[in-house]
Amino acid sequence: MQVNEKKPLIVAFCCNWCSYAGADLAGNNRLAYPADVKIIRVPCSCRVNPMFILRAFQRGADGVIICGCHPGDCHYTSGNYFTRRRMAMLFSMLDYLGIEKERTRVEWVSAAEGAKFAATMNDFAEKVAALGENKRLEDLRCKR
Amino acid sequence: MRKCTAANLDKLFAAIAENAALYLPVDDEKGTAQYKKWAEGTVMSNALNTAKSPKDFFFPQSEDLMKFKTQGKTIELTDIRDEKEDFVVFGVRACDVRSFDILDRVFLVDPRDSYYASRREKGVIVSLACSKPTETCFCSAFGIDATNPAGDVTAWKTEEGFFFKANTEKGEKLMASLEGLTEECTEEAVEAQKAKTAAILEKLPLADLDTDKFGGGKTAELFNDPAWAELSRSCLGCGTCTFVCPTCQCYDIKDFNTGREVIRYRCWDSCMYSEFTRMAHGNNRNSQLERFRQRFMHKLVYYPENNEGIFGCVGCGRCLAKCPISMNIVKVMKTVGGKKDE
Amino acid sequence: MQRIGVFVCWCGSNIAGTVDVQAVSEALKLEPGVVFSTNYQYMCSQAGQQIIKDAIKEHKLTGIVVCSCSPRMHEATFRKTAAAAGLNPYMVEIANIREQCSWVHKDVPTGTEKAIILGKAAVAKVNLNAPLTPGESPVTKRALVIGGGIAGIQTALDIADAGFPVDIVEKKPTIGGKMAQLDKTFPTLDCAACILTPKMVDVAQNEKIRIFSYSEVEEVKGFVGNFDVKIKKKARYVNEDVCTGCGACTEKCPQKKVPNEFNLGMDNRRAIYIPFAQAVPKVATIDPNYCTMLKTGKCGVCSKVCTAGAIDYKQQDQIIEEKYGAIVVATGFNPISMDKFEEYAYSQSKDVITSLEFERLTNAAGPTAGKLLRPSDLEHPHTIVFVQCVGSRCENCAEKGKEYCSKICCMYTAKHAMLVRDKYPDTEVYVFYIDVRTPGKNFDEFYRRAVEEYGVHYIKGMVGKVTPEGNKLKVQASDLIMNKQVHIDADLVVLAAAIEPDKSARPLATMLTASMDTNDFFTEAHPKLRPVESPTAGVFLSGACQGPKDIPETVSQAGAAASKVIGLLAKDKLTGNPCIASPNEQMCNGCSSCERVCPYGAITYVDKEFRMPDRTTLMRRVAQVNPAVCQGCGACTVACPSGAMDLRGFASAQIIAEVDAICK
Amino acid sequence: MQKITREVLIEKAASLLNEGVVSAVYGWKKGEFVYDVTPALFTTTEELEKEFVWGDFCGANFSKYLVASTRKIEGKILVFLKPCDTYSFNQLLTEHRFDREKVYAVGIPCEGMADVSKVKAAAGEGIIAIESTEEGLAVTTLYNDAPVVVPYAEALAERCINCKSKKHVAYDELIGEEGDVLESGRFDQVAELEAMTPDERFAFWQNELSKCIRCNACRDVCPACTCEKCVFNNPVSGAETKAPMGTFEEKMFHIIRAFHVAGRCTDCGECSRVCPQDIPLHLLNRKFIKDINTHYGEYQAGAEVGSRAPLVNYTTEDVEPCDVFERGDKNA
Repeated sequence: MQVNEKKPLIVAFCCNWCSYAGADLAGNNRLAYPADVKIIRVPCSCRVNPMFILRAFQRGADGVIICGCHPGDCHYTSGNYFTRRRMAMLFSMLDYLGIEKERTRVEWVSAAEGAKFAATMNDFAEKVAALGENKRLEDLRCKR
Repeated sequence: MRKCTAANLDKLFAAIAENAALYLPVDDEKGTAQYKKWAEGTVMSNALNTAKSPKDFFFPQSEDLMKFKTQGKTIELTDIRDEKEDFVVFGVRACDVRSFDILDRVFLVDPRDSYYASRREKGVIVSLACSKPTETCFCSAFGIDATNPAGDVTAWKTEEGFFFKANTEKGEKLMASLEGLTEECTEEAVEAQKAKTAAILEKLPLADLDTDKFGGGKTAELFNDPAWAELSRSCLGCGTCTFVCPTCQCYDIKDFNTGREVIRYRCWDSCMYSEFTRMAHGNNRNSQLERFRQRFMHKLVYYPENNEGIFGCVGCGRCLAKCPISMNIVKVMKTVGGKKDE
Repeated sequence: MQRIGVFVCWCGSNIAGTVDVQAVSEALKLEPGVVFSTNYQYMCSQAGQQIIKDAIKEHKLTGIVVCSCSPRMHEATFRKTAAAAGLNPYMVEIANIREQCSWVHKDVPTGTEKAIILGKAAVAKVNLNAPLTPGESPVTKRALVIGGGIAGIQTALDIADAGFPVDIVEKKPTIGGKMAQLDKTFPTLDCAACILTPKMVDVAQNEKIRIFSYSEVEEVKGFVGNFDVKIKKKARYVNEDVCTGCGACTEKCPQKKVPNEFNLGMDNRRAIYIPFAQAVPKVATIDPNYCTMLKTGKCGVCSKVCTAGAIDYKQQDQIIEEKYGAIVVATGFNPISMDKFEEYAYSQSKDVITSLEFERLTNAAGPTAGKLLRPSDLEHPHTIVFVQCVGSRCENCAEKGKEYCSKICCMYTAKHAMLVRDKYPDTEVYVFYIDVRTPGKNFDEFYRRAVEEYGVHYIKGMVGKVTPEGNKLKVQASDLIMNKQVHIDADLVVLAAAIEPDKSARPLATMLTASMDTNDFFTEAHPKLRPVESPTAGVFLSGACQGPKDIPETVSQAGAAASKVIGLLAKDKLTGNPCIASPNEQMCNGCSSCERVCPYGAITYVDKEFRMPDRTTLMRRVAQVNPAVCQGCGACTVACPSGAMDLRGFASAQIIAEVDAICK
Repeated sequence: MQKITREVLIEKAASLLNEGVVSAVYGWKKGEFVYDVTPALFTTTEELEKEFVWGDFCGANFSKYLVASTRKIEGKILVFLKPCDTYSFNQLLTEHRFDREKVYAVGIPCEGMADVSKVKAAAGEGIIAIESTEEGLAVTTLYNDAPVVVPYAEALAERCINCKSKKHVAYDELIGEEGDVLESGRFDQVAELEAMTPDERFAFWQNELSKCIRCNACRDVCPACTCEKCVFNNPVSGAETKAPMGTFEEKMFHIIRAFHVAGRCTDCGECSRVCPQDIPLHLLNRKFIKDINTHYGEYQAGAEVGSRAPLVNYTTEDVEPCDVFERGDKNA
């Protein structure tokens, strides 16, 4: 399918137990958010390797968001604490390299927070769209 | 011989750039010389040589070869070679000029590498004689005259300005196009510089580097030399020497899948890498000793064996300056073969 | 190359209303590996599942993608469907085109485009799926309970009731724990011994239960269902099997000056002793720190008076090795030391005591035979001040006390105050508190009775200083409600000391690879949903080792832990989750990064021999994942610098393939 | 100028070799031009006396070599460690990368190492001799009649100007006196970058990273990079890259590499020292170190064996990512 107008592309990594369920709840409640957001299910936010995030940017993503259980509520007790440190460090580094900080985000969304999930995605998509295309981490070979 | 005064130099560069892309050594913000495309206001570097060799012009670190797309059982191929415009590389030193000859003997023999060949055809080399060689220089060991480099045009830089002598048809053509900015002159100043530089060259610490132990036919003698073990022991297995080397020509061909199509490209590779020429059965050189030995045996024995005795090293000294652990071809030449330079 | 079938569900109009399902199945047909693609009204229906089963057989499918509702809804359904058709259930991937597509997007072109992309991502993933089989491990049908207080006792009894053998390891000479030291219990005021000792007897008499008293856990190896435990049975210099507990030795022993720990040092016992009359096992123990025979080789009185011949001065520590399927931690609590609370003059006056000491002072079996007498002069106290939160809720004073609320103090102080007023109406009782916390059945009523019926003076405010003066204790305090300073001349001051986990808990947690919080309370696997399990599979938590608790709470948690243990031991084999981490040993550095992030202690290291490319061999440290313990979170996969650790079912290559498919 | 002499070290090494305590010695071997010193393994007193050097150009850190050599060599290996090297040494031990029993570590004091490019900038090209004198490095070149004296302060390598510690955190034996952990300005340049606008930062790094030729020298010299198989060499890792292709791969390489060593990097500075393109790679690593120190408490990798690296650790009170990378201007 050919898309002419370039719309932002957002990859959302969601942990299976909280955020993915939160996304499902947003669906159950028919809370709309942009179709630009595509969710990848992972068992826990701590499964998200920085490599996946860079890969997404390389391949043309304009924003990447990682969603996990609220700190203290991790299904695996401590996974999201590691996520919190890893992503804090990675995103700080991306910012240091001059990558727009609005392109990356970590949000804690519980299984009960369907509304928060939709609101988060709406807000994130809006901010990413305002930035325009990801130029600073793009790989021209992957350009559509 | 023609001369261009210092005052006219910028005009000369502008004139060259009118018909072709002009590349010349330019100092970056840290004072390191790198080849840059000339534009109004560009100042040519005074450095002895560039950090990276000019082999990029003909054999770039990476280049796209083709694209293909599969759908069902059909495959669609596209030639995406980069159609290079005419270009002039200005200020290439004698050592680096020789490196093109060495690369030609690899890429232009059958099967001729059309990517390399088209760049060679479109490029004009304006060499520049050395006047201030440094301690890492040892081009004379390979019969290279730093005071009188080859190239399409040879240039000398003196206090009076630039002196030019065309050596090839391409060179003559270039000089003809610059007639208005140059004037015919005697060779006096150039000869004086040559003599002065030659005297310095003789005093270089590596001036007496001996190549007799090496050359075609020495494989059996040198291959199992016990010195390789000690020499290679500290080698990190990085590719610095290879990538700064003007004559290293190994490459890898890889596919990059963009998701919609596959781009086939080639990029420099290093025989120092543990993954080099990895095949289904594994690697054919499993230890750093073997990989290390390969690099130097290739330059000093295998290459001359196949190329009328010409060594695969030009003595530019880049590896001497850049190796993280200061292991290099000079140390190898002085150690391998048992006759240690005392 | 996989042979993939794609099944697009309409979900009636739930999906088909916003997604052109026909277009989705057509588009996915062109994806690499896809050999069959169709759509149907309700894929989860019998008929829909039949379509999948038939297609698996007809097209020899090696993997399937179902574009439908959330995998949280029907992943299990479709895995079963696949299995029924002979396909490995882990070769199924779900593209969530309902909750995350049709229900949140309005128009058909948008919904359809996104559904195709989600379908492509699922196809890209399933192309890299591999069949997975859950690992199985046997279960040793015996449980170990560490700690013999009320928590351990209740857990052991419940497990034994279900027919499984249980061992209790108790480091003291008798089981019973803190509850055995208590006098009455709130809010019913029944006597602790009356309700505890029958349970202790039950334990002693239960054929399924073995008690290792005066013993400690020395080493724990293995994993859920298969723990190998070494228990050190300390030498008590008395042959347990022979001793009748007659007590003759404890009366004749010439060493009379040993502080009696059961009465918190408020009276003395002999060097050979039985902690209290109802001890279980009722066996004497020689205290090697005080026994003259053991120290000098001269005495032997107990041996002479023992008609059973149970005394054995040569007894050695003994190591018992046993296998267990489950371990319950019930290590309990202790009041914190009062050393750092000089302001209350605890070390200066015998009449400043802790609440637990107060329990002994009012207990009929205690040092004063149940009469409330001041320790200093054995006079009857007329004014008693209770100080609450001594070391509890201690903000910014971590070096002194604890930040948390010890939970039980409000209620036991109300109990103490009430009992004093009941027995000795001439005594004035003051309680200084920060808050009175009484959430619990009949708790607030109990507290109100203390205030309203028994006339206990509750004063909101903290005691600043206690100064011994003559035979009085000058208590200086503030009344926050009246906003004034209060001075009371007290005869007795009782400190409600904060409680903390037993000191043995930390080394035990290390042995068990069970995690602890900063206060050394054991961490539960999930604070709400798995409160009696430790994150380490097969390790369960009972009682105050997990957090401050009163008796009813402890007993209910003990029962809950027991039921979890019973559930585990009832299984012959444990089936693991196959989506677990597994290291590529060739790439593993043995650096321990993965072990450090594993919440379950599933990763261990072994030295392994590798054949190197140059034909030499090399011993290297590499990680190993215990499939029975790993829960598949994936924390290790990111901690691993070389990428040697990967997660089955969510492999890096699979996730990257999804990323690529979404972004292409 | 180094305070201890080559002879002291040779004597130490020779006696340990002769006593049979060690079977080989890692030391610096003399090169062609004084500054081109090579790490080498010595096995005899004769070799030591002939070729062992110690001076202002002995920057190479031997710690990483121990991973491979302790596996191959029978007996103990003597390794000379400068204070900064001992941190790498400990970090490798923390990660179980070599057997401590197989190494005899001798701590030696270091007054800072010279950077030959700075020497050349001051004294000119064509160096034929360098002598360490009280005043500085006396440099004789082909083009100077008399030696040019380059003061040590001007010749010092960046990492030595910002030396973090003169303290040896690991050794079996220490030559000279125990030094101290130093206050250094090593984060100043990071702070300067942080103070720039994102556009300026992007321009800075784009310029620097675009010079990368992917020679892997930074990785291959890095004592934290001892993976049995590097993700960048592994075709199935999803990160394999061989050349700075397109506009992305060198960024991917340097971000991932810095992340992989985050919390493990001891800030030895070898990456920047060896970069043939002079990319200030230490500024990436120091950014992580600075962030870690700021947000998770001061942490020096390698200061103690067995310490828990910050990225395999956590507290329940850790700062949220948005608060870290927005650095306070959350609403901006």
